Amino acid sequence: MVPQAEFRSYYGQPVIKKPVWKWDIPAYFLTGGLMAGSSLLAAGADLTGNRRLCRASRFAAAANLAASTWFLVHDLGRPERFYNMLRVVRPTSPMNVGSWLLAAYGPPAALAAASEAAGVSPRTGRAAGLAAAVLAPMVASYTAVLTSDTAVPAWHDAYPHLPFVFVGSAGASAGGLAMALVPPAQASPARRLAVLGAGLELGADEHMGRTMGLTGEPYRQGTAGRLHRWARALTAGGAVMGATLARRSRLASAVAGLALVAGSACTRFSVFHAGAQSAGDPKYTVVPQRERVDAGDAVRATG
Amino acid sequence: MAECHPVGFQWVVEAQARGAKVFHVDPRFTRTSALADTHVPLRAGTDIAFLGGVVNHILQNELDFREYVLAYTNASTIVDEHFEDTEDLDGLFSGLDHERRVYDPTTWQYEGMQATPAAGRRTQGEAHHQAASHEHGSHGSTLEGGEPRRDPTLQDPRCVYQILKRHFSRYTPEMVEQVCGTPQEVFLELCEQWAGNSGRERTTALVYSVGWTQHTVGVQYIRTGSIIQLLLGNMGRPGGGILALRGHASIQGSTDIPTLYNLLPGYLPMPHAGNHPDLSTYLDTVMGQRKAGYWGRADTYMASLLKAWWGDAAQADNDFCFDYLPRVNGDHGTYQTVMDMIEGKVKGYFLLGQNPAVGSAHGKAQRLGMANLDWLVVRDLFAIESATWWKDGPEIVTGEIVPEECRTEVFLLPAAAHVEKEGTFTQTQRLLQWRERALAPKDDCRSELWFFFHLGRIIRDKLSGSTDERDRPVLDLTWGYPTAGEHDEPSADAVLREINGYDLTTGSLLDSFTGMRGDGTTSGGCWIYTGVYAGGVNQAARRTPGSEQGHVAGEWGWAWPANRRILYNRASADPEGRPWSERKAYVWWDAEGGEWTGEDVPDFERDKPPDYRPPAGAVAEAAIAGDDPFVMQADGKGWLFVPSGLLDGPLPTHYEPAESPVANALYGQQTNPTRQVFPHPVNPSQPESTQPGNDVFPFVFTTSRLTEHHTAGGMSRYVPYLAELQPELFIEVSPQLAAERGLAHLDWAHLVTARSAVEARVLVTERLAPLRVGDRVVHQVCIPFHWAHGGGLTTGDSANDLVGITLDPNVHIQETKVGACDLRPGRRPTGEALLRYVDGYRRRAGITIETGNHPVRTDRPGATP
Amino acid sequence: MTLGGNRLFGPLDPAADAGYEAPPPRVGFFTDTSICIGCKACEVACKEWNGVPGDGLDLLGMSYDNTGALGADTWRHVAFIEQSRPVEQPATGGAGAPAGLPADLRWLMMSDICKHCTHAACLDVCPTGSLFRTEFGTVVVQEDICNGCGYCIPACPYGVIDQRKADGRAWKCTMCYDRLKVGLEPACSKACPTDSIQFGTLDELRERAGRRVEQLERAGVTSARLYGDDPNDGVGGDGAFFLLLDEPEVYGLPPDPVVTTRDLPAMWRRAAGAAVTLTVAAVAAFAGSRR
Amino acid sequence: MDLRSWIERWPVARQVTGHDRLGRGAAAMSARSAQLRARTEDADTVSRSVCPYCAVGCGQKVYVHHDRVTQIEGDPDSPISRGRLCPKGAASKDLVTSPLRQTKVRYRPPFATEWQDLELDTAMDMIADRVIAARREGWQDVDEHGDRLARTMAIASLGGATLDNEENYLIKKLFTALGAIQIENQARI
Repeated sequence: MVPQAEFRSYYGQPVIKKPVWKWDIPAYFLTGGLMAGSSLLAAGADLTGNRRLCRASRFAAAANLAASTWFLVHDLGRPERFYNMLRVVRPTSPMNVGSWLLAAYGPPAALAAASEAAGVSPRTGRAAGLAAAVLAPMVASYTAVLTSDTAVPAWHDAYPHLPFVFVGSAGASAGGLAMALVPPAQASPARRLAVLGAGLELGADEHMGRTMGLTGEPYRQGTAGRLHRWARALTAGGAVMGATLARRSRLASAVAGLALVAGSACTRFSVFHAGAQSAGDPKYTVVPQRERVDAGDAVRATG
Repeated sequence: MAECHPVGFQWVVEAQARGAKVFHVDPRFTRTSALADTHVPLRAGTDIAFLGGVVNHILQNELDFREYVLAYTNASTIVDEHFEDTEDLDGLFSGLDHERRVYDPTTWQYEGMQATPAAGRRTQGEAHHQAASHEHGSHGSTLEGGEPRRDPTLQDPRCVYQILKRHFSRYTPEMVEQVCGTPQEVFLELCEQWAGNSGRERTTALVYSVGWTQHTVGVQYIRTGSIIQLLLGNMGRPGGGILALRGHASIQGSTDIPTLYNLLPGYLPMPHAGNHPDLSTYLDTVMGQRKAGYWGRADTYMASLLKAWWGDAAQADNDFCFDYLPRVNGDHGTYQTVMDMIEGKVKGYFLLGQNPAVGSAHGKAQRLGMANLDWLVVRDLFAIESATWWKDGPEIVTGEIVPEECRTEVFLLPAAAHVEKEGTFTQTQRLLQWRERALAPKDDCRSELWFFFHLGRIIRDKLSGSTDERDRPVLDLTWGYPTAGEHDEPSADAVLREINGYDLTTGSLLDSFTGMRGDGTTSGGCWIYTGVYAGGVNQAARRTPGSEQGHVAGEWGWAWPANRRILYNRASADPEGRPWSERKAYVWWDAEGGEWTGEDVPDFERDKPPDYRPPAGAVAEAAIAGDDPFVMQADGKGWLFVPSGLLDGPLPTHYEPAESPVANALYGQQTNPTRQVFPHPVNPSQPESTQPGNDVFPFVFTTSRLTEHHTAGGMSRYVPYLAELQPELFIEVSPQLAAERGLAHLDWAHLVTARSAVEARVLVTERLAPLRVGDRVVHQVCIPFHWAHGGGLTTGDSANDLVGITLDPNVHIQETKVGACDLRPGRRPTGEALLRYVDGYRRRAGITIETGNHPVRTDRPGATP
Repeated sequence: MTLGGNRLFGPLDPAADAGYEAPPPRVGFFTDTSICIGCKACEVACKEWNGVPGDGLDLLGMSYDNTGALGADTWRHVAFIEQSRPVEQPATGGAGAPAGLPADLRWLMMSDICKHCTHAACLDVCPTGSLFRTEFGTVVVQEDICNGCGYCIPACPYGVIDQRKADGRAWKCTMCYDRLKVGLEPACSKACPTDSIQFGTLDELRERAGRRVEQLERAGVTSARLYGDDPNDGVGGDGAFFLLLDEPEVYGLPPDPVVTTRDLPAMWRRAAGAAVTLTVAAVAAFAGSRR
Repeated sequence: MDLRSWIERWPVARQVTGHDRLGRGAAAMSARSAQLRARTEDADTVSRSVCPYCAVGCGQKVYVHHDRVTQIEGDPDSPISRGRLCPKGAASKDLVTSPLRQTKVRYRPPFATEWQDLELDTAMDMIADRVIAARREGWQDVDEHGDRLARTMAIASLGGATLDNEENYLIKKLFTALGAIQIENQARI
């Protein structure tokens, strides 16, 4: 536990603004991870001839793509202006980069699912599916940059870790979703992805907790802390179950899979709330900066 | 100043950047204090003790600017041997008529001068309510025949200098600390800096506001400031002076061209019933027997005014219609009028952009007065509380006013805003500035000019053909102003020309009041404004950019008199006419050119040399010597001691406020014996500090303004961008008082006086601190007075409901800046319970109609209860 | 740290960096809080000119600050800080509370505003180009473009920009872009009674500010310090900088703000590493599977 | 709009063709921003006025467009205020354009509980009648000593101090001619 910091502030008011994002954004992080992981599973399954897994994953990717789009548009203050996201190419904006990324990823992912649904042009479907899969890992990881590229202490300071937490969570949840959708026999890649993802997420999260210091505190406190504990339990439990019982039992597979999806959801919402909590308390902004300044170590450009 | 005149404060900040030190003396720690070099706290209502301490410091240490004092003030003048000081009479001057509460100033005169008894006949009832200072015009008093004796060595015990020294000798730093609660070291720092920064090379400016005027001794506050500034040689000089920061756009103009009962335009007094049966007796009073100084020309001012008003009807053989003027014979000021309303003596009342239900002392009395009229006309931008008290005033809640039983007929007429009409405002430094009209007012909105012109026109139409002598003044009035536009708006320009005045023989506009004549061949509505249309040009509309002229900026607008920016600026040069110093050169005598010259318009006849001595029998300005700068005074001197013209004494004396929890440490006399009181069931006063029941109201409170609001709130509580900046009434209390009374920050609390209880949110702040006064601690609270219950965007109780009606005798201004109160946590009772609650306080304090209204301390020997 | 030849950190002429050819000199504000009288003329003048909505009739009890903080409906905010250190009580005995004002009583006032950073995180992260760098080097939200994504809000290290709830878009100070376009000075600085808010070209303001600090130091005001004037600081220097009389956090300002995009390349590297890891995991998941 | 000009107006195209590669400045400028200018430029008239609040007398410039006040700000030429205004002065436009302003005559008959409408001309006529009646009712020719008074004590007035000199002059002139003496002002307060 970090010792209580002494600091001065303006009537205890926060220095920075709390994010105005609603629940849509962590929900999108979940569905974005799901669609990215699903696209990877679909492509792998396609290439390895696992039709069942391929079909389910393509549909999962498309469904989550639709959900993601809805969440993203719904969160806007002016939803009718969503198209302005592609008005410029602004490499400094992870959201703009993400928009272009989604613009590139969305059509092939949707096309792959359409091909699957209609049962036509499987070659186009494969090409589209592979194109989506190539972009999918960045789709899964860019949201961590989106989150970290802010002044929110708990988010910004987590930037070395969050991408791994997020891709781990994407793998775990997408694998989990496939486990719930596909019979155990065809789901072994999904189980493996889920277990690897869960391991990655939990490992990255553990590392983050140990290295972040004061600004990591919000992840362990309040709503974020509760969600974080649920996320760990669900993810770990889902992974263990996925590695064991789920190989044989369809029910266990489904339970484990849904636990992993739920764990991922808790992770995303935990991160979201941790950011809001750290933004709402001036301590997290002032204390690290004050310590830097007092140590003669204020951030300065050097030539 | 930063709090209420922020834009004016830029010059203070600029002076600070150039090394000036700023002292802020105020019971409150305001935004001005925040920027001042030193904030000097004091107990509200003790400024004369404080300033008297400064006078004492100057005199005891001989820090006065002796050359200036000797030449330009009455320091050396010998006073009548029968004069007795407050030191002799324990707080009273000689001449007090205990029963009538008036001083006979006979013994205050200069030796060898004829006394100036209150001329003419006065009735018992009016004796107290005279407005003597205004009877002589506002800028000086007359001296009667004879020459005063002077002692230039200042050693004569009866010279003004020695009297002054004795009078203030007990106003020591210790006494200042004991009375005001100001720490001695802070007080002494101020004294040293003030005196040290005055003299030949340097000047110090003194700035005050209604924190000084709204007291039962308000005039004497300013007098004390004048004494200091005269002693230190700061009057009539650049960077010096006494600057009254007035709070309203044209409040200066409202006294120059007065809507005040006792004045005619240009500070000419309204004629008095007994004293002024005709024009010549009137002029005798105004001009004095010696007719010295510029008041010696009053006959020309008056004749021109009467010609401006009654035109051809005004002729020399009918005293220029002098008899058309109604006569005053007592106090007819706004507070007396309100008491008369309550008594049913007034039928109709006009409120013109004024909100007395909130802004005047004793809001309840104001509202009860209005509820007892036949009709009320309110002209304002918004439906202010003074227009709506009959439906949403506090007395509706308490049941004291019942709409269905209230007969007052109310007309609410929408007014035009400042951009919707043209005309001049006179700002705080006597500067007239013409405003252009930006657009026409909408719907029924009209200017006051429109309203009064057309009201006059309709009344004249209705009275036309009348043979009643009483209607002649109305029918003979010059009222033919040109009108224009769809609303027939009268021409403000034509009115300004009339104010400026004409040479009736040529029809041309006058250039100066010195061009006025007493024979009816000139007109002019306000002599001090003559010259605003000099050369046929609207001088008030001049707008030469400040960046294109010197720091005096004489080509921006027009200042009365004669576009003079510093009054009495002859004093900026030494008696020989040379600048006191290069640094402070302003106006000086150019011997070669034979004229006064400099940066400003000299406040002197341009060609009168410094060595001019008036010949016998000289009158007006010719009776003033070439080294006497104070040209409005009959002797041309700055008066340290005032032999006539003030009702409450020739020298300022510390009296406790009418309601104070503290006894007067200096004298047995507690309060100003001549203060004007209104014993009436509606206007109960609290026991003075030496009386039982005083401790029921243990705390001092002061009312104040905030930067974000404007007086009674009529122009700020209705404006969203202002209302949100100070959205609620609050009381500021010190942490110590909060602890003592169990008040929490932002919780509710209420103040109680003998009149009412007012609730507000609590702001606990270290900016307010208890003061050690003598052997006790005195807590002060302060409360802004902008709020009311009515139509504003933010509503709350009115602080002025706490205050009673007790006035300064000279000018009839109320004591709103200090009072005594109780402070309790929580909200006040509402409805009838509020009346019972306040009544409980009155009972505990033993308050009757007589309480607090005795002129002289009742436990003194010989006092008349 | 550069991206496409454009620097994300360090000193820079932002207008030239943003593609303006021969832009006018960069302009800004120097707010000298030592002469702020807390009158709030800046708040009102800003709202009048820009038609900013009211932000509520709440008594906040934060001294005379009833505005609270900068936000979508507050583009100028005057902060009030009452400070005192306990002092010895008067020696005189007697009952009752101790008397006298604290000797070190200070009432600090400061008009806060958008800093128009050289490296503006709000601008950098804005996905639509709504937030953009003007030819004057200022940072402006274009109300015809903003779609209310809200990203700029947590990106700002000063907590300046915010979303107007009823409107959905983000709003902040524009430094009166429309006035600058025709050669007028912004409404707030024009109104400021004591010239606490000074508008001008940034270079000149920085010189003036330096002289002012020296002047105050000579006058014994040792607490005066500049904030946001250093082009080498974490945001490349502020277009609106301040002379403060206490630590920045006392006024609600961050002591050492850093533009978040300084770390953006590192973030992308970590994200790329994570993406590769996910790819590897996916390949591993299918390792052993065959068609 | 044809495709070509649509593309040319697309900031991305400007990014590619111009100097603003990152789309953070020139390329991102919107059509509105490009055409933006201060509304004071469009004023039909600019009147020189004076602030109506305190007595410092700050210069104001009043901008009117299509018969609406569009801006009131400090007059930099004024040697008193140098273009500056306090919060109240800066809120002058809010004051004069306020929708809360009373623009129609309101009338409350005796004993009424609500306002009624009244024509301005009617109101003026009624007020004139009441002034004439009250004047006579409260008339005093002489005091108890037989000295001339020639006044009425039934009419009083209290003016604010934001009235123009010209207005105060007519007020004092008319009331004095009517014999009304209780004519007062904020200056007493």
